[in-house]
Amino acid sequence: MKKTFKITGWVSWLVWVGIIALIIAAPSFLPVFRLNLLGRYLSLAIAALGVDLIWGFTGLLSLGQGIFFSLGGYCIAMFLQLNTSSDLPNRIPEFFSLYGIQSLPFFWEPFKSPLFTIFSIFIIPSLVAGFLGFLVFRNRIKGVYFSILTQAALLVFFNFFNGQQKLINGTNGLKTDVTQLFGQIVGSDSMQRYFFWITAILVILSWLFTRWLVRDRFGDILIGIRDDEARVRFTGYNPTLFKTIVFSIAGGLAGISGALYTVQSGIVSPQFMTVPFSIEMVIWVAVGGRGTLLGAILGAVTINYAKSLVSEALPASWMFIQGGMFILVVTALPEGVLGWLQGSGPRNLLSRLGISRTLPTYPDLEARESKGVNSQ
Amino acid sequence: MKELLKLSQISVSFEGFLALNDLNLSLQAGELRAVIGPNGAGKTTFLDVISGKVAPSTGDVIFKGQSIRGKREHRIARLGIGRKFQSPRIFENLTVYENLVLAISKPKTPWSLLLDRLSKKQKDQADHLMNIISLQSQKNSLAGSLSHGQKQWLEIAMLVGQDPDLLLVDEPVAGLTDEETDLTADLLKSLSGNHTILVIDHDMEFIRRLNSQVTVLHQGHVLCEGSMEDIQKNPQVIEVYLGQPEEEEG
Amino acid sequence: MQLIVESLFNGIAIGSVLLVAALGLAIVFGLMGVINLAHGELMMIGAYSTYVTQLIFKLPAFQQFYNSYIIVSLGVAFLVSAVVGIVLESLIIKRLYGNPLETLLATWGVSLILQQFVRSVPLAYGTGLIISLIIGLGLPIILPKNLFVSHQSKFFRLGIWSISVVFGLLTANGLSSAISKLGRSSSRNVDVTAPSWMRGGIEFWDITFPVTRLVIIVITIISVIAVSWFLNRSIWGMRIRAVTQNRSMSECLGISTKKVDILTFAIGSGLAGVAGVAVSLLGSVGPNVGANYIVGCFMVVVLGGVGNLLGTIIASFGIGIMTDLIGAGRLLEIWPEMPSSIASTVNFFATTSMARVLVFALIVVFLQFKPAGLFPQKGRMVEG
Amino acid sequence: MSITKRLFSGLSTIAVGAALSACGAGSNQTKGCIDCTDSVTVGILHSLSGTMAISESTLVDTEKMAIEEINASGGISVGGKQYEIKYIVEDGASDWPTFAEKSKKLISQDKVPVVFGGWTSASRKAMLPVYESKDAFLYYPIQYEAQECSNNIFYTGATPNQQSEPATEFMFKRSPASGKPFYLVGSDYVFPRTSNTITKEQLKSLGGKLAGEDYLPLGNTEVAPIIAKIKKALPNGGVIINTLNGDQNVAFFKQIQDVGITPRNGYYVMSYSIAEEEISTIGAEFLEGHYGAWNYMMSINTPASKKFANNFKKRWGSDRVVADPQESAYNMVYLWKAAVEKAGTFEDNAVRKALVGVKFDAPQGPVEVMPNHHLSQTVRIGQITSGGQFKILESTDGPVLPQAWNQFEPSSKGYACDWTNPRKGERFRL
Amino acid sequence: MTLLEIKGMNTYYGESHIIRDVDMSVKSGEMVCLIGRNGVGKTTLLKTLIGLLKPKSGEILFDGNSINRTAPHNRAKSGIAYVPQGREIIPYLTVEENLKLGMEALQGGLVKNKKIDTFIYELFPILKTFLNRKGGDLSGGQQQQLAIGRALLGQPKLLLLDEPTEGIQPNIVKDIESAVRRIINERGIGVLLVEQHLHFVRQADKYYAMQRGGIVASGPTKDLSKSVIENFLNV
Repeated sequence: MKKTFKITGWVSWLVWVGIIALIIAAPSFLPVFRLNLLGRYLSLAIAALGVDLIWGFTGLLSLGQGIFFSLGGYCIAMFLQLNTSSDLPNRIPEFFSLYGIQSLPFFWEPFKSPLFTIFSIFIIPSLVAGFLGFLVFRNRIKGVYFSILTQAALLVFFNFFNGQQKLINGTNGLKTDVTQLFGQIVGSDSMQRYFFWITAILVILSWLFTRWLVRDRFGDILIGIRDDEARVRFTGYNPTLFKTIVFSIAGGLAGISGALYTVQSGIVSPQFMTVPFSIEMVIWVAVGGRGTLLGAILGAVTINYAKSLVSEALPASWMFIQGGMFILVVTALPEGVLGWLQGSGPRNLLSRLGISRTLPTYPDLEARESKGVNSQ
Repeated sequence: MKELLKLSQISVSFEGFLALNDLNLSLQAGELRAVIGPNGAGKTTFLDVISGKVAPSTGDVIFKGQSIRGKREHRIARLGIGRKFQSPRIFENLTVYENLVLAISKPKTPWSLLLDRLSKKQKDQADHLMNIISLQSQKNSLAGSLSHGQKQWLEIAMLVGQDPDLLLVDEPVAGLTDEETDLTADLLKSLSGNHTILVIDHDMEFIRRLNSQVTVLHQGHVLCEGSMEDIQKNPQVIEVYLGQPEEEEG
Repeated sequence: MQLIVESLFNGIAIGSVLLVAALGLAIVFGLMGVINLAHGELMMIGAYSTYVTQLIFKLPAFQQFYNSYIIVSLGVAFLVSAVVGIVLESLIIKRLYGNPLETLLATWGVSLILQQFVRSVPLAYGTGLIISLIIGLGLPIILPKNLFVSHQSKFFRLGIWSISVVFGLLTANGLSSAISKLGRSSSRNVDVTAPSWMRGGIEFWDITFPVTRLVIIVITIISVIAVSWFLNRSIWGMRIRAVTQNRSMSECLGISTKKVDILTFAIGSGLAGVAGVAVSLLGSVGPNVGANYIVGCFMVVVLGGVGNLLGTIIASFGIGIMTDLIGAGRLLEIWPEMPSSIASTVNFFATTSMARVLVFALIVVFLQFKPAGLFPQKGRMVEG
Repeated sequence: MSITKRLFSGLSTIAVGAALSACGAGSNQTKGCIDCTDSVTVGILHSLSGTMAISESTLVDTEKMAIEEINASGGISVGGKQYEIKYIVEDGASDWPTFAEKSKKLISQDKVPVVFGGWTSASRKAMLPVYESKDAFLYYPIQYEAQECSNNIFYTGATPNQQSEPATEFMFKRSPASGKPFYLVGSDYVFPRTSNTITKEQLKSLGGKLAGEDYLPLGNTEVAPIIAKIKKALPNGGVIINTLNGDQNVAFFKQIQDVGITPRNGYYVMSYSIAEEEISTIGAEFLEGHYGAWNYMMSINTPASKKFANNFKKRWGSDRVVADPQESAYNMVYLWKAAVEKAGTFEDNAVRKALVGVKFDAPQGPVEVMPNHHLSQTVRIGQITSGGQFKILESTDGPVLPQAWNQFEPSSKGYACDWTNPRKGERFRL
Repeated sequence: MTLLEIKGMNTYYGESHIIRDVDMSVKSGEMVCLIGRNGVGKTTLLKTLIGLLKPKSGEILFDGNSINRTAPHNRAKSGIAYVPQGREIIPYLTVEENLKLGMEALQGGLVKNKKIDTFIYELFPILKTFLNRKGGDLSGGQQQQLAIGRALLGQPKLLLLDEPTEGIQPNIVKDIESAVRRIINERGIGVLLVEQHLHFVRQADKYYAMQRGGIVASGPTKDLSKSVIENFLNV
């Protein structure tokens, strides 16, 4: 868990060159289906960046990112539904007629505007996240309590969206595949290709943005809050403010991610607000390497790709593999794959194999207890 | 000299246990003050009260003429009270330079951290502080890889970087070598004058070297104040430290 | 009056399920600081144990005792879940003490594996595995200690484990041939049927009290009493309390903190098993049965204040009564002349779905005012 | 603890997991088609993991059995060639977006001519846009709420007028609780909600009284508040229309019996999702005397029905049962075969055209594909016996025509669907 | 007979080197006192002996066996009792329960030993009157008596006492002093005492003086001159 991109930057640069090359080349050799999958997983990487920001850097384990992810998805889906329903009776989306609704619920109205929608995709989730975060952080609720509360919040949202058929179509969710944008069907191959490019660009932009956030003093403070919040406070910073801001940024990123994911998967539903999905986001980051932004992206893409490949071959085994991965990463590779590669991992491995010598380090007896315990 | 800090009739109780009991103390601007006392005398709680970690049950803390009782830690820190903890608490996953810069940065708002660039003056100050604590060569090493003594100094340097009016220093020489102890004492002495410093420690050698006014705490209360010589002769102090008046020794 | 009694009973009935489910979690969380997301799956294991016990009691040899199988299964479920808990503790959780977030993630992984395990592995083989674990872990405790200090201890251990494997395999094969349902893996839910004396209800005051619910309330009461007796009166309870309050001093006094950890976790897990029995009486038994309860359990623990038995009790009954008041629309009955503006809001939430939303939201709001729950832990230790 | 040790312990967890699942997945052997010279691969898409795996895995079993039967009897003959049917099974994982993803995979990657799949309405709703945007074809086997008519889906389950409408009428007019008020209970998702909307309209036109309705969130099995409400709403007995999902049924039936909501006390539950499979899971003792409405019931005493049940037992185990969803799944494989042979090609659009009008002697009796891509089916009302079977009380004289757009629900009243006529299509006014 | 022997021990706390090359020994029936100012590492030394801290190098021999790798609870069972600075009474357990915990170190632990040896009440009569009080509710002096009583109930061969008179009224200090003396005389156990209270220090047979983590002087207590005391103990 070290901020290591400054130390072995070449690893990340190498990977980045590879990634960009891959993204540029992907449409030419991947079939549309696989390209679409890749696009979706790339969009998940944006949410993963948010998780990394709050967990990897700031130490806040949110198990409720699905809320913000879905909110983003709902925003774009509402817009697309409205955009397509101008020739329908009452000019409201089709599903309303199933429940005998004649007029559009008030909160749908603003989503007729494309401009509002584009902003809402990240502003609504980040406002919600900021509000929830402020309430929690203000009371200095942290650690597992924070995690449990985010999970409870997730359930509240899930039950609400799931139960409100007349407002947002309940369990069914909103579909986008057969809606229209610029006169084209969203689910068509050509549109999906565009979405792939948009996603790829947004992933890179999000990465640049998060990197800009963490590369300097702001990021240092986040790490400070993670490692020793009291010290940050005594240095004159207000951790509540920083945490709220970061949580809200992560919420916004999740929203963007959810919107991109929705248009590429064709549907947004309360299913995105189930507990497992939000915890999965954490595992992407954990496997990739928390505290390494690149790790979050790689983790999200590779794990999801692996998931689809494995579940095609051995449907029942994915749960075992996923469960095993959680345990493995937590107990054996707490720094994640990239963190391990960038940190002391390879050197330790080499030295274990007798190829390289370990460097002497300072004795670290009971290091965990050395803080806060009175030393005589 | 002007009065910088005044604690009047401070009491703190934890579940009926009086950690501080009617404590009064005042510090002049630019003063270097040592606080000693047997274990459990309430020294750390005393710092907790000044820095806002613990709210006193009764009494008031006046800093630069205004009451800071009940203010939150970061507010107090911004008012100009810096604190160094018992065991060094620095940000181990940041480099030496980053640690210092975080302390020096001002204002301490998120926007400023993100949008403002570090001024030349602030950079110079960071370099200057690194020079003082001789860590210039380890500017970009992770603070976690420093030795114990270096960590202690880094924390003191961070404290200075905050440019506080009052420095609260808790056991700065615990676990240091003799040489490091002496250097620390000299460092603190050189800082006094420009800053008001309050040092807590056990190490009498070190306190003596500070050559300052000494306050003795006992059972949450100020037992006496005075120069080192006065303190050493004070029968009450001898009693709390040695448990028994000398004469019984016969 | 009748309305209040009925409402109270319903609230207590809902609350007692929550309580019995949260009890083990409260112990593990409160005493060890471990967040066990696999708690629900330990409940599931308890529920499956009940199912297997029931099928065994349907065999001709045990048929005559069929009516009492539920009592036996309480013990079985406790034991089985406790053994799984012990394995969990010594393989994974032990390494993560003091890192609650890491524990949370690792136990989530465990819960995924356990869920898929009951889907993919025939119950007979699962039972065999448990039996061999019980023998393998249990024999060293029963046998004289000095067998295990000699230099031949390795052989003894090897012997015990081979015996246990043989027994496990025998059980598995025996079960799968005797009860064909257990011989195949199945992702389908199974059903525990309460013995006939537990069906139906008791009429009293024009209110029907379902026997199953009463039994669950009794199970809950017994569990709570047993837990508080164990913690407050027994030797091991004293050790556990000592370790919780001052770990290093307890170790210096000669208490093996390792053993205390394992035992505490085993008790917590065993209680999850007991909760599994209770839950199996109400609904079907399937891989997801525990997952349905876990978030509710955490709410109880957080609301009650970590490490406080009384808080846990009040919190679960509080949530139970709230759920019933809101979800069953009783507020309107109790206060019929409610202004229509409030009434429409009350009605909006008077469905089971929205009641859940409201109860959770209220808990989150409540924690704004008391962040550490109803009964916060006191003292300086919490600080920092 | 050293990193290698930790790595090892972690890796072994995974290895055990993989080994276990490998055993679990190793049982699908296909009896080949001896005379076949070529093969065609179809897609099967149901949940094999997650909550819905419980129900949906039986459909996979049935579809495999149908395919094996067809292969054993010489495969599909197209253009003079015999084709063996092969299949790719994909896991929808009880997650609706996953259904959409896997559909895309089957269509674009595996290029299957047809996909058999889905169970929940939500999963169908998630898949529908995929098939429409790719102009591919999905066969969907579950009775559902209708109010949908896609050119890209073929529905072999019942529409409300083939299940819930006759059932409501029966309960109101001819059941022991006739004339008594109704209470509607369902899981909180689309099928119960829509189905109940229709039932409410029908009840209104019948002149019946609605005592209340409530929905249980998916995944929640605490039914106590709902039961309290029912007791309050129906103090003197009545009809309960039950559209709860899967395991929630178990909790519901177990607990209503305890508080005296039983046929003996004048409470009759009509369930739309309880078939023989569910009866065996819940336990017949809890269900005895309650009602169900289906197109197929295992107790139908015809040779076709018995053969279907026996074949299934022979293939998957003697304690297995067959039920309506399985029969629908079975039918749709055979109907696809018939349509392909009629069209003389596997090509999508040709098969779709050929499909309308295809008849099949199903286990429930004759069925025929109608222009609205639904099946005409016989409707049966049954009472659950202590043996876990339905005692068939009523059955329609012949197959009932399906209505994709419900005629009780005001918003769809007067509409119909006809894909054989390009001017009518998905939704037209009669 | 040498009960405890320490050879070349070094202990770190976190990254700070606290105990430096300490050699020391305690015999049965002997009371050894460790003196030195606050913060020189006395408590760390005792913590290392009971096993709460691991020495980086060196060896600890107890009863002739190396106990470097023995866990604290097994050290307690082999006969080392520890009365820490600050008493460390289990706060929410009653006095009786706290005392019983002391018997955990006996052969068979609490399961086989249920009765509290009454000689404890002879030593500290106050404990008997407060049996049902919570340990945390006692005053400092009473807690100290409880802590020593608790340690003695394990019938140790070696008693580690860390500042038993710190912050305690003089009359109780006397009780504690005489109790410790009596135990040594009656049971012949060894005592390693960390103390600043001169009167108590004087009662020891042998002293070690510590400075900056190392032993800088040692010898029989009777040789403990005023200058030595001023050097190592005084303010």
